[in-house]
Amino acid sequence: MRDNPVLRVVTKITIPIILLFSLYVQFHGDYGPGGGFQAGVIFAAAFILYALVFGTQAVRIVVSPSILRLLTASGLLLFAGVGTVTMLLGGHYLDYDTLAQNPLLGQHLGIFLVELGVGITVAAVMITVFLAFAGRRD
Amino acid sequence: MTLTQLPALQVILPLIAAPVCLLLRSGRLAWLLSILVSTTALIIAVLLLRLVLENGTISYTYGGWAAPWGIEYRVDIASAFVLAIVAGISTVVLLFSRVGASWEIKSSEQSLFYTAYLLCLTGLLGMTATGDAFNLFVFLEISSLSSYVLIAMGPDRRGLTAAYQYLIMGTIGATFILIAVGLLYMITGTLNMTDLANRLPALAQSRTLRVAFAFLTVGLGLKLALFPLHLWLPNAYTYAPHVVSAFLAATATKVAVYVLLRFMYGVFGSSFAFDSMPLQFILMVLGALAVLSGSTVAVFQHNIKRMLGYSSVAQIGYMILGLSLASVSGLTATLVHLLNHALMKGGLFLAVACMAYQLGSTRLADLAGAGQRMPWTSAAFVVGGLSLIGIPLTAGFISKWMLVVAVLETGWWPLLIVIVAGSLLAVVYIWRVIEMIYFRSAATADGPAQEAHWSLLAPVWLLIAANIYFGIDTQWSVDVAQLAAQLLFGVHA
Amino acid sequence: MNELINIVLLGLLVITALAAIRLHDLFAVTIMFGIYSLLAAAVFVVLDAVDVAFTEAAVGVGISTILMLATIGLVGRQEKPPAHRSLLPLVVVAVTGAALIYGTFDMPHFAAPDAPIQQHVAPRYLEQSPSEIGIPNVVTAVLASYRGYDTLGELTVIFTAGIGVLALLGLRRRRSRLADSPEEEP
Amino acid sequence: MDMFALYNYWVVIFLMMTGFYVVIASGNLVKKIIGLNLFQASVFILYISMGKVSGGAAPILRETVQTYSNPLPHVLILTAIVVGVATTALGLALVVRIKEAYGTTEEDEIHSQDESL
Repeated sequence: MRDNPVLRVVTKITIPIILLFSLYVQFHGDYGPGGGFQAGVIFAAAFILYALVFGTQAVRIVVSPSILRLLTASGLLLFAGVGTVTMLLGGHYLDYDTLAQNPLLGQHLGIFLVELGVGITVAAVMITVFLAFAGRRD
Repeated sequence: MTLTQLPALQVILPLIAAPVCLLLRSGRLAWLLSILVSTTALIIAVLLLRLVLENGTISYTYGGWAAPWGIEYRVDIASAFVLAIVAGISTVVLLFSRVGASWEIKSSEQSLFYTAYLLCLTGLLGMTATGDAFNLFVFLEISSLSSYVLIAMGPDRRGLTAAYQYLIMGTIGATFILIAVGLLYMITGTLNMTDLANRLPALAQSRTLRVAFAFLTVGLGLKLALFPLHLWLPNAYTYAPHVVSAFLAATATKVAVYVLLRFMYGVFGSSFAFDSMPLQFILMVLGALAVLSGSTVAVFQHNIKRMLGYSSVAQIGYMILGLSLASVSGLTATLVHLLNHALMKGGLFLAVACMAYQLGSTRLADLAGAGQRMPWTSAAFVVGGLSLIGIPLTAGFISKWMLVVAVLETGWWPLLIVIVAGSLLAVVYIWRVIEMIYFRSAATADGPAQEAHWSLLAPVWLLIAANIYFGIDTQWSVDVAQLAAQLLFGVHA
Repeated sequence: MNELINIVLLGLLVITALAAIRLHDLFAVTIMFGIYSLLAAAVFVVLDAVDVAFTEAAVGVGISTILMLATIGLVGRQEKPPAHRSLLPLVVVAVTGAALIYGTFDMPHFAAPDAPIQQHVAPRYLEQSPSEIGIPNVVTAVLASYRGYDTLGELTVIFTAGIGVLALLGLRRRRSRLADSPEEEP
Repeated sequence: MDMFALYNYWVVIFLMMTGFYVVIASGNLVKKIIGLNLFQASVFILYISMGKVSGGAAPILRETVQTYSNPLPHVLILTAIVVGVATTALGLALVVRIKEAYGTTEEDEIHSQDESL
């Protein structure tokens, strides 16, 4: 499959579009369908496509196992961290109202960060899982 | 301020520690973090228990959104009691695993192991504390998925099939619970357990409610290994790493029992559960069958861990019997046995782990002569076994006694035969082990197998000592269980 | 019109599910599952659940199907036909299904606006979220704020799965030969 | 009309049961996992069905729309979908390891191998 020039070219054109779309889904989830989870899956799909066409080794060069591990943990830490911050600011866990003077602004900020955390961990886990399965072939 | 945040901290702390643990490269550091977090969780649980005993039930709303719009944690005496059991057992097992897990788990996988362990702790604590039916499902899945991982980390390939079998049955159970929660939501419009409890009495005649009740019971029955839905349990306990067997045997099924009784008494209400539905009959029959069949099968096992697994099926039967009596005394017996069984099974599995490390096997035949070579471990096993049988001055006696009292009080005296028969069978299977370790000499005395390291023995004896302590000084455990049972009953009295 | 589409889609779902039972080629079963997910996503659109449809399409048709194909690539695509047919599963399924059907008779009717589910809890999300959260997508508002803690739990579940796959399969194994696409093998 | 009022649920129940049947009747480890997915996907349809309001629209607030479908089941099912894929990934990883350890993914063959030990 790696020798097929059409596939290679099309993949190289498509991947930036997929990545861009995932960012749109990530940050437009407040207004339309979508959010961190869907964005994370789509983001991972770009890497999976890349792995299918150029091989998993090529993906490992872009994201090494230790980076994936770091990202997997950091998304969850970001989400849980937002909750901890709201707790330290005197609110209940995940009470975004405390994040800014204006409760609405606080909600927006909280939801933005939380969705970002979801997106990061989901993308990292999906890529990890795919690479783990693909790497199992003898 | 901090005190009001305790219910959240109880669950959030291990949850945050899990991703941190993943990033730690060294197994030793991961262990250190885990034990710190688990000890803190234990302190929080004890504080919570004191708080609820003094001031009554605590409600905590996530995101500051009032229930039923937001998610509520509801800690009452019963849940604080279970939280303390889970956090306590987790801490003792972690004390044990500093050395134990380093022998069982590859050093490259240790931080993954402790991450999964913390996640399992998170899930179990979350299931206990939550007051929201859907949130329960989410934390149930956290604890389930992490326990599949922990079981699959066992050295034997059969750990993989045991984990797979558990995954299939566990997911069927979780899906049944999901269906039940959906049906409850459909007819009431709420997911909050307290809100559900207020709205369900008006719907007592609804056929949809009956089906929801049935699905919830079956789903939780799969999780708590209620006979005949226990098929996953013996394999899972046998082939998991020894520390994992100890942790899961002492906590996972207990939490599921607690969730069942919380739904029966705190959500559906005892009048619906026992008057409109034939629950009493079903639970009584299944509980009795669990005691008899679990104990009988245990007698014929050649693997000591599998024997303890079947014994767990029987012990869960006792808890279900107490639950089925639909009386404060029966419920008290169940809650006391929740604690006592956690202490005895935790201690027994850890003692077996010591033998397995020193002798290299958990087959009964390979333990011959262990009494001379490992006197302290063997003695611990004997005391734990006596507690399992229900000999006076051990914790096991107290829970059996309370169950007998409850049975007599409610007039279901045929159950006495079941309880006595279960104890007699326990004498038989514990005796088989005692005979093997004290009265047979080792077939192959190769190598000077000797007593386990003190850092392994200390946690074992901690749990065994607790068995004796709670067998003599019953004031605390029985009082708390009784208060908790009264509170659970009072909801719909 | 919507009802008609719904009926047709549900009919197709039934056909696909039955096909999945009958087939013994796991590759075909997986494709059936992919189709099933896609149809389910279409049902979700008809039932106004656009966010869920999006997710089902990405997860069911995408990730789950890819993982299944990858697994089949590793373990083989042929299911051994059962040596003996047991009646027990059929009985269990029939009893479970009958219980659920029994339960439907007291259910609020499909799409009824006066069902309890539309009267309690949910109206507040629709009415108050503009002033309390201030974003138009109510699903996101509930997901991330009102029931944000569930979402934290959900993320923890995904995290657990990641840990589990790392523990079971690992990432460290370097191969001299680059891995091919998993679809090619079957 | 009364028949139609519940028809939707009956079909969904049938779908759930086909998935459930695949899980408990199949002897192949991969097919069991696929069955679980079918079972759960059907439960998702049950949830989404109960949130539908006739004449309602997707719960994304707009000036022009008065009636919306219930957003809460959507939120719950988003969570459940994620839980489902997590279970699938873990289950399939176990299947891969089992295949490596036993050389088969048929339940009865695995069973007979363990018996002979």
